[in-house]
Amino acid sequence: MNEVELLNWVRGPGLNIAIGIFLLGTIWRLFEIYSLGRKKDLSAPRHTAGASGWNTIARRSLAPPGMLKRSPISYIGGYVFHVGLAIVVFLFAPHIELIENLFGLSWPALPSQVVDLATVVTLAAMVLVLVDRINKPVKRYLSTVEDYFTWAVTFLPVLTGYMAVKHLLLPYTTMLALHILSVEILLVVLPFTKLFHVFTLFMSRWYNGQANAHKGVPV
Amino acid sequence: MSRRPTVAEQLARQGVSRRAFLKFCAAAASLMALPPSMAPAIAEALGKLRRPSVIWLSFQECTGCTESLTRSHTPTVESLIFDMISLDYHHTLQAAAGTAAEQAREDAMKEAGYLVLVDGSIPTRDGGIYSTIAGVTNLQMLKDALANAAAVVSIGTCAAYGGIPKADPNPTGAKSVQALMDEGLVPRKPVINVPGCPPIPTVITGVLAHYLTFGEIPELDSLGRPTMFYGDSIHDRCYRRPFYDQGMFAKTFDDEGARKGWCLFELGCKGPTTHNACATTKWNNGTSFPIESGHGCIGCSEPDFWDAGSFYTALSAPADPLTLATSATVAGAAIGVGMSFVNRAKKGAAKSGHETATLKDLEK
Amino acid sequence: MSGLEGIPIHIQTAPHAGANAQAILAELETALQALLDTGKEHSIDLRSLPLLPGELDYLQHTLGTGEVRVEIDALGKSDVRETAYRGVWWVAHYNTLDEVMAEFIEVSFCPDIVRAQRDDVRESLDALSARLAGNEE
Amino acid sequence: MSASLDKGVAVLKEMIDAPIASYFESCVHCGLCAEACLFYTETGDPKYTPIHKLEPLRRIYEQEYTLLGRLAKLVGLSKPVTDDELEAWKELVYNSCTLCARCSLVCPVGNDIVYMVRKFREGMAVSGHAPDGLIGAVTRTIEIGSPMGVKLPAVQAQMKHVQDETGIEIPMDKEGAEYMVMLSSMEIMNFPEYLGAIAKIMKQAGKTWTLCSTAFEATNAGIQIGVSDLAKVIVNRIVEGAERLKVKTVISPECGHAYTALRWDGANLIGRPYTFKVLHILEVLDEFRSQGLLKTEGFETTRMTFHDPCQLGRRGGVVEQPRNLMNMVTKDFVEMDDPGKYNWCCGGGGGVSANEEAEELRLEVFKIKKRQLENVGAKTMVTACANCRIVLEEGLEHYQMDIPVVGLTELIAEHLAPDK
Repeated sequence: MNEVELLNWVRGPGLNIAIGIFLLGTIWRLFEIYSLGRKKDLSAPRHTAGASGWNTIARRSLAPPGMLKRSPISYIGGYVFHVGLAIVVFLFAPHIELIENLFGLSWPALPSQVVDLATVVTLAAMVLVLVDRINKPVKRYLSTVEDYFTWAVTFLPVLTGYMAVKHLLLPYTTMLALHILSVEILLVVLPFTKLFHVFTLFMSRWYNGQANAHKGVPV
Repeated sequence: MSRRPTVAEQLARQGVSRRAFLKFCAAAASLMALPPSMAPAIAEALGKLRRPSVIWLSFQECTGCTESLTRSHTPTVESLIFDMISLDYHHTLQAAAGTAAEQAREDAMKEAGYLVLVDGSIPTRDGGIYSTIAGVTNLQMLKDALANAAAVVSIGTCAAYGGIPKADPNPTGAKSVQALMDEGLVPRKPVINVPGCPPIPTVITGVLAHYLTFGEIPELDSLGRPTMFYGDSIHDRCYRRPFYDQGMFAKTFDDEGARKGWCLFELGCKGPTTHNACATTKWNNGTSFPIESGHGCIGCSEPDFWDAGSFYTALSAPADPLTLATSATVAGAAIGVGMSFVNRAKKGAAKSGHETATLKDLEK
Repeated sequence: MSGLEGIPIHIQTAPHAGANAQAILAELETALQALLDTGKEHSIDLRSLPLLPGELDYLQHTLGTGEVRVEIDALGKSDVRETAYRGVWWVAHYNTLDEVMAEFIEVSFCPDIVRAQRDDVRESLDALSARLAGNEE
Repeated sequence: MSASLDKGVAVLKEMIDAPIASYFESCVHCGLCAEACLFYTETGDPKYTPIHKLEPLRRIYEQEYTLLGRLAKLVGLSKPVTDDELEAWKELVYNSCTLCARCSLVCPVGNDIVYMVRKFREGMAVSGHAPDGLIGAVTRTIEIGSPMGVKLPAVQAQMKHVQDETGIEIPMDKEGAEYMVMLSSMEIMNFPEYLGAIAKIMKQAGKTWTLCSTAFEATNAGIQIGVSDLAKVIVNRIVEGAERLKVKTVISPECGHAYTALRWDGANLIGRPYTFKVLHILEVLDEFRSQGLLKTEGFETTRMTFHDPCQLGRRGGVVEQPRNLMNMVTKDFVEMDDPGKYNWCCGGGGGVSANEEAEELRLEVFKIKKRQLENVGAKTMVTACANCRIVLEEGLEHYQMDIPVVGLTELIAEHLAPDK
């Protein structure tokens, strides 16, 4: 298979399959997880301002007091790479073009220099959190093969995308194909790994927030 | 059959001088995309070449390939070579018609070692009845013709890869010559693909000239195309490539960039993924090629080009990635709902089977 | 074809216009050196190069016109012109309809095509001899 | 004796619900929960990372309720949970978790980790992997009526003692009283001042109240060991007592988990809402204060700080009330770092104080409390949980810190303005 066939495959059948598996997996997993249900809380609720599932969804995006100091790399690295990913994925002109192509939605892009910078910073932050995962005893202790694998499948699309845009190492066609391929791998594994937290974290925060809001505690 | 004369003998018989022959060989080398230093080798090869027999079969096609060839601007080198070969059967071009024409085809097939040229794809659905000549299906005709053939040249994207007839939804079950061989529906013979919709006329004749001159299959790429014409991508040889490398793109067909002749990548040019000689050989007597006229390459010499998404969508944008979306969603929901029933049953069973824990249950 | 020429086409050259032409000139330099050193002839097929619009004209203009011009009439016309750089020849082969069918730049003391070919000379000799013999009869 | 792995797994299959599934799916192994857990921060041992304490539960969830997990189990990629494994996890689930829920407060993906530990204990207990100390406590509660083996005569003796001392009659089984006061056996045995304080405060507020002869013990070892069926038996005594005496409000004593058991878990254990209200004594006192029914005089001048019991503050929502009450009677009230819902546990909640195996570790992780105290330089510690109080006293003694620990209710009672 030459690079053109690869590109044609990844942007044709490959993407189709990847999006198909992604949708299939996501819907299946969401049903599987949330159909387990939960019991109604029969105790008398206590109402406190600022305590609700929705509040917790928002509040958990911020570091609780003292935590930033205890684990600065987790927070700063985490923020930078998540925000960076969002910028790179949603504010890079060709990606917006792709989204418009798919769903007809469009919004203004950031200048490519800004996206370039965001990409480099994101890559750096991801390397940092990886180093932290290897260095920090707790993280190393908790880490499984899956943790390193999911790191890699998240890192590669950013890296190959940057290399394609900057014409590094391989010709554009090949890099573009590898970039799309890496995104497809990400899409395929997302519903079946911890990457699924992109969906479940909102419900997790809501459950926690809601259960504690019942007791009048804004968590 | 009587011994066919060699090309050199034939030229000499026509009173053509060695100088003219040398000129002819130089032009032929250029035509075959060989270096000029190959001219003597061509001369030597042609000196030994005997007129081979050729059968041209037109199947499910639009006659564009034949048009391309016959309207070509250089009725000289190619025609000279064609004069040298015996085009025993060409359904569209030959003067003979009906039974006489079919007779000519059958006669030509009596002596093994002829070359078969095919343009058009071959319908296979319902026994191949969607295209017949003189009551014979294309499939049957190809099968017969290939029996004693030395090789086959698939001219045009239809014959090479199925082309537009094979495009979704492919109502006639159209297939390429190579695909039929791979499926064992016709005898396997060496195949040279000369794709394009249509192919560049000089490429058609160049490939034929090469085969006829040297009597062998030229070097082919993974898609069966002669690398001498299809070795480079349009993008690699495009005169607008410097604009691409500098990120200067036309965004619409009438903007500043389009007027200044900037790269058409974002307007859907398939040059980076298309292999053909358009950027060097060009069309209409070397006048220009589509990109030079301000339109992106549509990738017509690549398999399934018709189904590879809009001609006007940039290569970086996907073709049609949501075709599986609905069925995937339904399948996902089916698995999910299935699991939720199974899980609820399991949890329900655990609940109904619950034995109230007592103090005894705390120790083994 | 003449209809096409009626359309005014404004050609915007690419950022590196003339890069191909420059490369060809460099190739010619090397070839001339080789011709002097070893007598090796060289030929460039202009149809096989992805020349930018205008580059052919640029090349022609740069090479200029020399002293020799030979017109050959064999299966159509051939035009052999020495450029201002002696030993560099511009060779165009036309068909019987006067369309260019191949175009080369050759580096040689004299292009092969101009020279009479040995076989032809032999045939000419035979023919001439035969003619003389016939006259004697 | 009939504990078995099968029973444990069966119970866990009942327990696993959508929140637990969602929590496990959300975990990204960031390790931040460890930074919130005193067992990790004070020992530096990564095995005390809260989410790690749930590893067997996670596997059971995956193997029972996810398609891929079931397939993995089928082909042997995912090993079934064994008795040996659960035994190994006993230390993590019981000895090194006080159910303090600080981890649930910091998890960036929002996992309520303690909710899961509580559920996991259900399976651990009936598969025979609960610590002996807790088994003893729950056995005594079920068989005798109290985890410390306190019986009604002991309470009656205590009542008599308080009546003699204060001259206030302690009502028992008085139908139609507004409040039914609960005690913890810790208070009956170690802090008799509590009952006297209640008597004085109720008298001043002019409220009717009563003790209940069939339900005086508020603690619920069933909750701590994690057996809902036993917890239900214990909570039912209180519900029956309160409904028999037709009281409006049941007052949970100064005990964190008793409050959780009575206030939040009870209705869910018996499967119906209560017909009465449940308030913590501090909530009652603060109510009295705001209604002008609680009058105090004089102030403590030593520097005092308040230790929030986890189940009262972070898991109970009673955070403002103790501050209001502290300010009524102290001049130099200082907050430790991370007060209120962020408070660090004393190290003995969730049954840890009843578990001898955990004692050494409990004293080690007390360092966090020691540091907090030293940072604010408090001379007296106030709290509102008899268990916290005992654990704090032991910890302070262990580290040779001469800081008295008092209950907030008693502190208020000491400052009650005399009757006019």
